[in-house]
Amino acid sequence: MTDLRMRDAIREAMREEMLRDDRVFLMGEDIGAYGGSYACTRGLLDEFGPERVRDTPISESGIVGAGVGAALAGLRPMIEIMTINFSLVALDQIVNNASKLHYMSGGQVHVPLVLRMASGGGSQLGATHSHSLEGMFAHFPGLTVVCPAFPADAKGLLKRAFRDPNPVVFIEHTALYGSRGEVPGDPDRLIEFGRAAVVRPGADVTVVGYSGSVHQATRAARILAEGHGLSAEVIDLRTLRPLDIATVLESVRRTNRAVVVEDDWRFGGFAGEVAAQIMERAFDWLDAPVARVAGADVPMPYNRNLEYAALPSEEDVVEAVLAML
Amino acid sequence: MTDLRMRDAIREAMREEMLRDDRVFLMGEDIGAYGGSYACTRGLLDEFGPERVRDTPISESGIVGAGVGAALAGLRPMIEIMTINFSLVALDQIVNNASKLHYMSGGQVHVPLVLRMASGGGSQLGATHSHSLEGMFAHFPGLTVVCPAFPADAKGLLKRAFRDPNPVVFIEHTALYGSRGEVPGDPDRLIEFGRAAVVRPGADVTVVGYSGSVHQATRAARILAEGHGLSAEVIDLRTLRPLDIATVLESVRRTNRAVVVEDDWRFGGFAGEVAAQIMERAFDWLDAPVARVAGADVPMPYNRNLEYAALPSEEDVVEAVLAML
Amino acid sequence: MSVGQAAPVAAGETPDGDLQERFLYEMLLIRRFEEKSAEMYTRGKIRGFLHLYTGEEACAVGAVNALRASDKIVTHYRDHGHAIARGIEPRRIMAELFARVDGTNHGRGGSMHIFDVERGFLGGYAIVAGHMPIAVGLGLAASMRREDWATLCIFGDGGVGEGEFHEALNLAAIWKLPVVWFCENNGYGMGVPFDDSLANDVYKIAAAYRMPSIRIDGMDVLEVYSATRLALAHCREGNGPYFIEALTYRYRGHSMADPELYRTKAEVEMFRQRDAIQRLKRSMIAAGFLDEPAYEALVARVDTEIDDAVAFADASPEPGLHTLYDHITKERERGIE
Amino acid sequence: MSVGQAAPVAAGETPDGDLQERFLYEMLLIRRFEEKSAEMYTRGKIRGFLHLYTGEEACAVGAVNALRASDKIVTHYRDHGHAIARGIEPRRIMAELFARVDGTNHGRGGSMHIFDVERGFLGGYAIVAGHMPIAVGLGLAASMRREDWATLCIFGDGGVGEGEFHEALNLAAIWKLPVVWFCENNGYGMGVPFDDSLANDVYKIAAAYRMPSIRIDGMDVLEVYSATRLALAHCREGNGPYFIEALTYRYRGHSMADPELYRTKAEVEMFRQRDAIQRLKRSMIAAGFLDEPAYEALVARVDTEIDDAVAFADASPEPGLHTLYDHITKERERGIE
Ligand SMILES: Cc1ncc(C[n+]2csc(CCOP(=O)(O)OP(=O)(O)O)c2C)c(N)n1
Ligand SMILES: Cc1ncc(C[n+]2csc(CCOP(=O)(O)OP(=O)(O)O)c2C)c(N)n1
Ligand SMILES: [Mg+2]
Ligand SMILES: [Mg+2]
Repeated sequence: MTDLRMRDAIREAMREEMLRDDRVFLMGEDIGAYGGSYACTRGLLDEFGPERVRDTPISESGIVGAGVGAALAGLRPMIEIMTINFSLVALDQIVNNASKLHYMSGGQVHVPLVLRMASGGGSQLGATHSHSLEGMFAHFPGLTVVCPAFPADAKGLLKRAFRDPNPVVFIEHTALYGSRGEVPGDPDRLIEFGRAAVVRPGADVTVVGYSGSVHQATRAARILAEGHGLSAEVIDLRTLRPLDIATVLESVRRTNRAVVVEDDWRFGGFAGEVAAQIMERAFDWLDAPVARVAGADVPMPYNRNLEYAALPSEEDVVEAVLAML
Repeated sequence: MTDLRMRDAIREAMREEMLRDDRVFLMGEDIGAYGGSYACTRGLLDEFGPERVRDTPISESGIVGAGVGAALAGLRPMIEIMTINFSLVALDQIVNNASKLHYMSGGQVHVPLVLRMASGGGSQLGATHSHSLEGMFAHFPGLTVVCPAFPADAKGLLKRAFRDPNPVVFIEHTALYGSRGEVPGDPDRLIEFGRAAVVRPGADVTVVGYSGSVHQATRAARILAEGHGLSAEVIDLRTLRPLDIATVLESVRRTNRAVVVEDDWRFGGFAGEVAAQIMERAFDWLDAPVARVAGADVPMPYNRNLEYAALPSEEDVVEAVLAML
Repeated sequence: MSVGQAAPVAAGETPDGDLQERFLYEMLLIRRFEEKSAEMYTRGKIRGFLHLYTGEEACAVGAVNALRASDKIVTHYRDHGHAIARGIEPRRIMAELFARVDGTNHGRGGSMHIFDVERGFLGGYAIVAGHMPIAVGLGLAASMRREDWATLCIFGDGGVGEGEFHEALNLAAIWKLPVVWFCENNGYGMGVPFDDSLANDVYKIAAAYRMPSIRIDGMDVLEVYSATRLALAHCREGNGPYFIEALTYRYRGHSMADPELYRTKAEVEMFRQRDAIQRLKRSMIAAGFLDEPAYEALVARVDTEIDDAVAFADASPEPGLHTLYDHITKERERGIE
Repeated sequence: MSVGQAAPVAAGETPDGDLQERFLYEMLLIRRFEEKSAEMYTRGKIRGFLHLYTGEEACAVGAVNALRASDKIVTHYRDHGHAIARGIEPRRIMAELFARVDGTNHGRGGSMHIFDVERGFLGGYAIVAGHMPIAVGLGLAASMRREDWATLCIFGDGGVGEGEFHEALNLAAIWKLPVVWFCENNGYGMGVPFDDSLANDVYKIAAAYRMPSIRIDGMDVLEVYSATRLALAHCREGNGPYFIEALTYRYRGHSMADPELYRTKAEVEMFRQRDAIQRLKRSMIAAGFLDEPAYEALVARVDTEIDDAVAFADASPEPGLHTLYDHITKERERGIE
């Protein structure tokens, strides 16, 4: 166990997988000399050289498609899309090529491709640079969508992604890159996809989150415990697709109440899917409708106060919980 | 009132708006000499000439962005994206430019842009050409998303779209282009956005659909009436954003049961949003969880039987209704 | 569109009689396959989109025959000709068009997406230009592994309008990747004449990325063959990508749905006069490589093979409904290494 | 990267002393604005991404001053310089950086998205090359309405890697639209040297679309001005688009977050020696248009204007929370005509 920042846990996962498997290589904008716009690849160029840590032109569609091609030829590419906002210019490659070729070809080919991207708002980057599109990716069959909340999970899940024969979209919240946590050293510790984690046990209400929202949920749970004598169980989904609804249902059947928290826009967001599944499969256990605490349905404003108001906060979670009692 | 095919009602709307407002022009791939890949623009090149009915190269991102620019300069462009499958290469223009500029600029500019696209499966076009991405578009603030099910609605809503100062994504189901219906002649009859329609009144269950799924819902309602003595109320959302949830809630509070039907993949689809809102706002009226009847979570297979199995059918709707009684 | 000047290729070794006969046989086979497919489409045996290659046979046969077994191919949705030229049995392609289990993709892909990984045929793609970046990745894999196989990326003139054309050519050029870009310029992107779509000739735009770029007569199979061989040699020597624009023409509509409002019968007739098959037949007879009886024998062989393909396809079962969820993701257990 | 050969522009009328003084003033104003912005950023008054224009002033001042009031501008996120050169009051830009109601976008946009519709300044855009198709649409509007205004589209060398560069240039060329493409080639896309990103020189790639395309010294404001005037005249005469690659250099990091691991201090120093402001100052003194006291007076005026901008911004209130949902869509009532 070592205490690492999220960005360092991510780098360690990539480094270990590159040492383990010489088919693994990294490609992206400014991942080399610049060290990665969020410093996740810093130092890897010096260690592995410019062929395995490849700086690319600003051509997201081109490099994601190139990743698909390299994967078809048996390599294990990791493409860093600097931020999820730029994945929109590459979406056709992700959806119409990466996610479908295994099925379309009748199982003849598969696409072991890891797509890392930084996501989330809160840094006053404005409307085009503050997206949380995890739910959009989770909608496409053939994709695996990973959204870690802690450094240890980030490392175990990213290493797992490198060993998967299918395309994995690995989404990192920019607000968490500096967050610290204990990370196991064992280079073969993988975390399986589709296994949610109960990060805080509780009895009165189930609060479901992923990535950044797990932390809002946990802070809210503390407030509820200290200020209101309520015990909230916090569940971290860790992967949106496959979704571990079983763990969520088991909890809700005990607590009889659920709140789903996410940064993304509420309307048509992933929280709606989770809420719908809870209702469909735990209807008779619910004492109140499943609540959603999510982003305001507005393009992200630059102004700090407006942005804060547009994003979900622990206070919003606390309110939602108190409202359902 | 004249009896028109969907494609002809759509053409009539474009033609009338071009005659009414000389700022309106059409741009797209093969909308001119070819007449449109679904024949919606046939004849318009001869009537309005190559400047107002402009054939373009295969550059979706370029022409959608050009539409945004022309709209900023005061024109009223309609861009036909041949099918919704190709909107993925233009998504950045739709999301980061069209949907956000009014907000980002502090209200200084606005983008009166109509984006028409053909959607849906069922024609054995395979995995990359059978998408139903209406829900994906509905997720973005700033966009209006229209999904007509009948020729009269298509005409009234498309004319309304041409008179809106904001970007409108107008989605046409390929399976409906040949469907007929009575269409009012009045060139100023507009249908307001955000007004769902009760296309068949009923008392026992509410079945919600849009575009193609309205017809599955209606056929299912007939089977339920004739075969099971059940009266199903069928609601056509008509626009996904803005969403007229009030009409849906009013119905569900009477029927106490709801089924939401759509072609798109179930996981993370728009039906989940509708189901979640019904639960949130009519929880105490529900006798059973809101059911979703949607597409199977697979890339669309080419084989006819497999494709049929992957898409929702009236039988599926009937089953879902019977299961909740 | 006028079929352009001959390519600056060292004439060099023209293929011997046997190879020319093989070219002739394959071109006849493709044409017959397409005619039969059209018939099967009207009879409802084939559905969805069907884009026929009739008229363009010389491109597939000339280019694909220049490849080695280790080379890879990615192409667009108008892919039957390339698949047949690569040696994929017409019966398995026809079975795919019929959506049956014995089809190349077991009935999941259809006409636009023929795959045969055994033959390095890495697919037909239906998002225009969407496969061009994939060719970059294949080239990258070959170059990173220091292997000497090359990738042939076939696409249409319409694909040149897409941004991915630019991104892919630029990446291949700056990384000096072994990719032969092969543009089948048949004069139209659906109904839009090529000349209205691009600001310059395709091969001149490609030349701006500082790779050798030539325009050839895509209706002369011998020229296509020698030009592609030259291009492949260039790639294998580590000189980076090579661009070929082959001028050709499709005799039929864009797809079975095309009303063909955008061109005249006379134009089609003009190109039929330049038919690549008849042209090769004439020159082979002149060179003494062929005579009428031998030609008739070839045609007869082709007919039998295509009739067999249809019979095979028709006899093959449809995939069972229980397979709907197969192959969404490769099983993870087997996946973990 | 070497600052390239002079452009083939008819030297013609060099700007008179007053105009040159205006250029000098505006370049000084931009530089001071950027220095102050950096200071305000470190003091936490400005947040988010801040991309400074220091070193590139000659591009904005030369190009934007060549425009008429009726012309339109779209640019990238490094947009303060262009906004100031267009005559937008520094105080309103500073207020936007401070996220206040008196900012150009009332605090909603920020540094990367300055808009001023009154001045035809149709925005700074932060998706690389994402605004290039918008310039096509503006050109299309001018040409369909037979109006004689042109559009100046400013972007960086990194944008040339994107597919939209290709789509936009091609569309503007085939439709002969009045758009001046102005590439600020400062040698880097973030930390990636331009030479590693593109297979050929930018202006040579652009020339492949058959539009006039030149490379100029972007650190010589007079050259930028005359080249842009020439380009605009070409557009207004209905000859279609014109491409300018201006070689320049940014003295500071890509953004305030840039550790600058990818270049040496010596390289930066080398370019500072060619500083556009000092260069114009020297030539104006030589030509008798300026002397030291006059220069000092200009600097003093600049300092006052920027101090005023900061005071104004700081005094301006933040937008109220009740405005969060304003301007998502333009009200439909007013919308319907
Ligand atoms: C991104 C995208 N846009 C549009 C289409 C619709 N479409 C299919 S084929 C085609 C024309 C392509 O022409 P070309 O590349 O010249 O190939 P050809 O059909 O002539 O062989 C179009 C527009 C598509 N499949 N993908
Ligand atoms: C589509 C997209 N990809 C990546 C980025 C991240 N990014 C912002 S600026 C930049 C470099 C752009 O360089 P250049 O165009 O030369 O402009 P400069 O910053 O040098 O003025 C990158 C990669 C982005 N904003 N948009
Ligand atoms: Mg073509
Ligand atoms: Mg640059």
